[in-house]
Amino acid sequence: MNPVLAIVAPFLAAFTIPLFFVFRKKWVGTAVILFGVLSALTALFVAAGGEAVTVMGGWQPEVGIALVVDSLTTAFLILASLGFSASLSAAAETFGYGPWRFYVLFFLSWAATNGIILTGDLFNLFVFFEIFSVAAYLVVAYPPRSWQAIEAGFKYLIFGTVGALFLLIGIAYAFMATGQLNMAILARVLPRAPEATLSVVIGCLVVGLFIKSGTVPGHFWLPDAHSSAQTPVSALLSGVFVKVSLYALIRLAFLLFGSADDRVFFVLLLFGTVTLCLGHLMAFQQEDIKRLLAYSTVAQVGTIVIAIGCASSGGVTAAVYHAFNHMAAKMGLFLVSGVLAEDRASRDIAQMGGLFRHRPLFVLAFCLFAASIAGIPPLNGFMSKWFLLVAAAERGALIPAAAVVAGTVLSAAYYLRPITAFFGPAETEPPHHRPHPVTGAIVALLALLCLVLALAPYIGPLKEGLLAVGRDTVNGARYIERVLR
Amino acid sequence: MTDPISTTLTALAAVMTVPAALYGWNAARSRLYRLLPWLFLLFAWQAITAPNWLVFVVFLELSSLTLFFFVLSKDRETAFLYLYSQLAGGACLLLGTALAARGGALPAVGAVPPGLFPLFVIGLGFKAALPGLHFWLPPTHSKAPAEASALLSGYAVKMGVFGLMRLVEAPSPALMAAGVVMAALGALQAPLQRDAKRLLAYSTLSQLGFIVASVATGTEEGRKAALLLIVAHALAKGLLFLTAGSLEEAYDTRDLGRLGPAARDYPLLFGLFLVASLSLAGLPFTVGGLAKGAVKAALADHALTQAVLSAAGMGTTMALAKMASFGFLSSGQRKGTGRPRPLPPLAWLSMALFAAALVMASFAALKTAGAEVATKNVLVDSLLLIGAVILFVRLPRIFRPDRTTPDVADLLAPAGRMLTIPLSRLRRLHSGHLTFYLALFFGATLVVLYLLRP
Amino acid sequence: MLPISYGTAIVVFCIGLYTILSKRNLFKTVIGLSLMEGGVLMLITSSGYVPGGVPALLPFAGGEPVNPLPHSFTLTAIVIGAADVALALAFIIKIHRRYGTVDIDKIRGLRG
Amino acid sequence: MRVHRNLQRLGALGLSLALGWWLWQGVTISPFQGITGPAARYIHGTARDTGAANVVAAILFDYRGFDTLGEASVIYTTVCGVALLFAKRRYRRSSHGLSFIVKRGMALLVPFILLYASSIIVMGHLSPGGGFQGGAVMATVTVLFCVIYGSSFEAARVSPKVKETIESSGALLFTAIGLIGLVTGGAFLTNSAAGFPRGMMGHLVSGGTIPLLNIAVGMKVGAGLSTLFYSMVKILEDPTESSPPEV
Repeated sequence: MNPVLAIVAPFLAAFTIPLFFVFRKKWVGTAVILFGVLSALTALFVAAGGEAVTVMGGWQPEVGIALVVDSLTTAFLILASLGFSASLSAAAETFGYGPWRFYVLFFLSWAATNGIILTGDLFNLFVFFEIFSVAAYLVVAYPPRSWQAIEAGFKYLIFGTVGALFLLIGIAYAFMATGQLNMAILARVLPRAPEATLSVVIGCLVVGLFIKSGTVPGHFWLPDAHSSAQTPVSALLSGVFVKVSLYALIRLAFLLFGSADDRVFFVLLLFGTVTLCLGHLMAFQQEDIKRLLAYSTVAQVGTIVIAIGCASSGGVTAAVYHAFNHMAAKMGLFLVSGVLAEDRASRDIAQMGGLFRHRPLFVLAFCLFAASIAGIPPLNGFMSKWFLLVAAAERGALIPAAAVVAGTVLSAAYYLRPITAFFGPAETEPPHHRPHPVTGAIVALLALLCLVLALAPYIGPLKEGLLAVGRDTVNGARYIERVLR
Repeated sequence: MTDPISTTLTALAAVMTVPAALYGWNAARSRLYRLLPWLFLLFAWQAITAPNWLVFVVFLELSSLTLFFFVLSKDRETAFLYLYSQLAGGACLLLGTALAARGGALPAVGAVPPGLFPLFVIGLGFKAALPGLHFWLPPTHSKAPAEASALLSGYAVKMGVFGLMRLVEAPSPALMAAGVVMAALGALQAPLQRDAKRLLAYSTLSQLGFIVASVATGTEEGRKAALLLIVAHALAKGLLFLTAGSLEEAYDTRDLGRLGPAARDYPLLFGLFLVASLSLAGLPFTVGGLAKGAVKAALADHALTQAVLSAAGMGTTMALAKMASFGFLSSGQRKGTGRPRPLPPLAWLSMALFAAALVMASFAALKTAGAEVATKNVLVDSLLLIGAVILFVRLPRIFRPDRTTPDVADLLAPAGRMLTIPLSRLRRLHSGHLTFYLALFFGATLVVLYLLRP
Repeated sequence: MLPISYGTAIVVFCIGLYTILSKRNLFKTVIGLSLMEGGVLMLITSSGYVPGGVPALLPFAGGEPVNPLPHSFTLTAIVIGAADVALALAFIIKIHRRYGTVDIDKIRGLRG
Repeated sequence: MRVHRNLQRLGALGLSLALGWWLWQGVTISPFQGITGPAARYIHGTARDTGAANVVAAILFDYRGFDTLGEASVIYTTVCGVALLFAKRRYRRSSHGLSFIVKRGMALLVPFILLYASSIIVMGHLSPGGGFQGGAVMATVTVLFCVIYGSSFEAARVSPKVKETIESSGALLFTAIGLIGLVTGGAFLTNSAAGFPRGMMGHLVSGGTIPLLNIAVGMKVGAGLSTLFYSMVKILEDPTESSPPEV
């Protein structure tokens, strides 16, 4: 299947839903579901199709825009389609189909996500990042009635625009130095650029991606946005959006920056460690459960950045594996805490006493996800952290490794606070008991996914796939050769 | 791995868990709590028989987690203190394991590269309450439910010692010094406590000192002696904690200043207490006495250590004498006049099980040791025992249970405050001020550019 | 010639940056962002300069054309920047409705 | 307080100068010798590959047409988002516009503005201009209507749904052309290789898909910007907004 279809399918959805609204209002819901299924299936088929390179307009890769599918792309396409499908189902249950514009934005961000993952062209990456970010600011600000949402959306907008500017500067300097934009060609010619230019290119791209992914100096938008957005959106932000930026970081780090010796990876290790510590320490102090989860996401981003900074195939494997684990667990956590917060009409942890008797299954799922994120063995979070520790030890990065381990302790501690509250005595019984069949089903599926991921190192094909991602990604020459064949 | 150490400890786990589970059966708040001891048993078995350090750490942490929930059912803050300290230890161990696994294969439970030895000792030190890392032990033991204290003191800390036993294959002076300090510290603190369970907790610390010092010799003999003392201490301390728990159950207090003459109300309880404390104090021909003799024999080359340990043994005796005197014998200043609550049959059953195990262990130990070893130091040991009791009787002012002593727990609150200052600084950094955020970001950009400079 | 062009671009960028960092009015923040973007776009466009070049419209009358690729980027980036600015202004309108002010020091509902 | 502000300014100045210095360091002063790489291909191959006279338009809509789809989608996203932000509010008629003379003058002008916009759009492959520029010019008509006839004039005549339809159709048209290229030419947005007529260079019908894509983008941008403007006008006139919260 042609990779471009994975981008076009959600685009078609976004362009068609307004027409349905204008002409056949009743069909909007059906259309949203059908397009969701279509988009997910297309992406999965593209992922299943194996390695492929296609150039828009039938030109050579140098002239046109290339789309590249390799094992890293495959992994993230699967991650994105799982995350988007889960979020779409939850959103359909939470919002209904009335706010059709929300779904337009949703599909646009989906298309842009697939575009970022697939593209092999630096400027095209920037364009897709912009669609993705603009849609993200807006879904964060939905519904526009709440002031938190507006403020969070605005802060995200300013930060995201600054990040996009830095990406643009990096791309501009790369272009000024070489006249090329295709990433495979750039990987060949960029090392010949003057050292000073190279440092600006790398610095600006790294910093831009720091903002987009929520690594420390650019993380300020993240807790605001994650905690103020609606539940399905928070789940999406944490599960997919952050990961996409990390995908770009992995791709660029090994393709373009790998040539600039170890300084880049040192920067990644440094900022990853700072991010990790800050995220855990801030999460430790939160009273608002969604803010706690948001800061925990910051910390997990730091973990993944450290994994990338290990600059080895083991590190990339750990990063991708951890991205999957975090997606499954954090989406689940956000969905469950959304349901529980709605029952108490408050996101304050202190208010959440005794919810175990009220919603036992959701609370148990919360415990599973929290244990997974915190890295309680033998769950999936522990497995990926172990991979990471081994990779870090191989690189000799002792301080980051120690930070990861210390972070595990802290996260176990702060996740136990809501859990003990849930199992504690209730002050009042919740007033209503709205059933959440769809959310419940998604949470169950995510829990199942967590368990399957925990077994991934023991399942032959999955393990092979994960290791192959690391091997192929680190080997930049292979990518270049495949694109320019 | 199967060798005498793991076989013995596997059996000991079962012997400890069954009475503890029976004791807590009625007190359990929900059915889930009844499961906890069995979960603990399962995890402990896995940890003891673990093939490599990773599996060991994993199951060690899981067993700590079950005990955390136990403690949580009674005291929230103590539970979290326990959890943090145990997780910190587990983190050190995990890090050490990851570093040792650099070659690829997981490191087997045993000696580790010399560079990583301190990391492992610190990690296991949190579990085994090495001095400085023992801050969690007195509060946790005193505030946990009795059956959890029994498991904690009887078995959980021993798992850390088990790790040390595997780790130490050569004499380690530092570890021996740590053991001596522990023994002395515990023996000094225990007789001065007024909380019955806290007293027992410090006595545990002192006994752990004996064990650690013995392990630190790095010889086979030392390990065997340590193993014997582990068994002796586990059974005796398990029974002691259950009796202390029964006292609390009956009189609603653990304060030795307020406990009455329980021997009048519960003569049987006093009998059980005597069985356990005599063994713990090292009465000749009991398993405790034999174990202490073995430890001293293992430490034959270290005269100073031996001397300190003998003195520490007297401290243990004095502490137990204090508990007997103020908890069971003296009329005390007890205020309440109501009849003490009757104890449930399951509690009696569980204590009887412990006592039976203790007696059987004594017979078994006597048989294996032989009459010659058993009678070797009878005179000296008895003299020490009696001397300690006489000292206790002659110096009533020191041991009066109406005062508190400086304690490691006093440091916890200021330490907590110290820790929260940087945390709140960090929180103030997230002031919601967009310009400030952006300035920080641009500053960081400059740092990145500087780090990437040609 | 070219260094002056690059220099101007960077100066514009710095002015934008200074505006963002020193002004408290949200509108000025957005203006600063636009300035920064303008600086970057000037930089890109300058890089396509060829001495004596003509516009890239066929047929090229009177010489070598300039590099058309930066022009097309600039067009794309301008549109994207305009979209960002429009969105930012919409947000500011909303924020002004909610907070009654556009002072960045006062819009601090989310913190900690 | 004043010292604080001045310090802040000083810090801001220092930061921006430092960053500017780094950027200046990175500038590679010498432009690359001659034009190489893809740019050379664009300059020398446009006539042969696409048949368009405007090389920039050929890059935008053919060689790198996928970027343009993305770029148009950014506008689409913004429009949709601003409409979402200001959703579900009827806007009220606030003014009756300017005087009769201005209204008549405007009425005479509108056809010419539209004509000018259309010419920019359809001649995009021949001369500077194109869908974005033409669309923007077209959207100025909305602004003029609002200023001169009062804010409710246009909404009363051109339903928002019509604009919505035009916008979406433009986007769909773009995608459909791309998909035709995929089916007949083997790759998304294939131009002449997919059978679109290349035509005579310099004629109106030339450049294969480029004018078609220009029209699609023109529809998308024109209708989109118009919606954007009206969404913002709505909020300015809405008195029902709640008071600021206590923060």
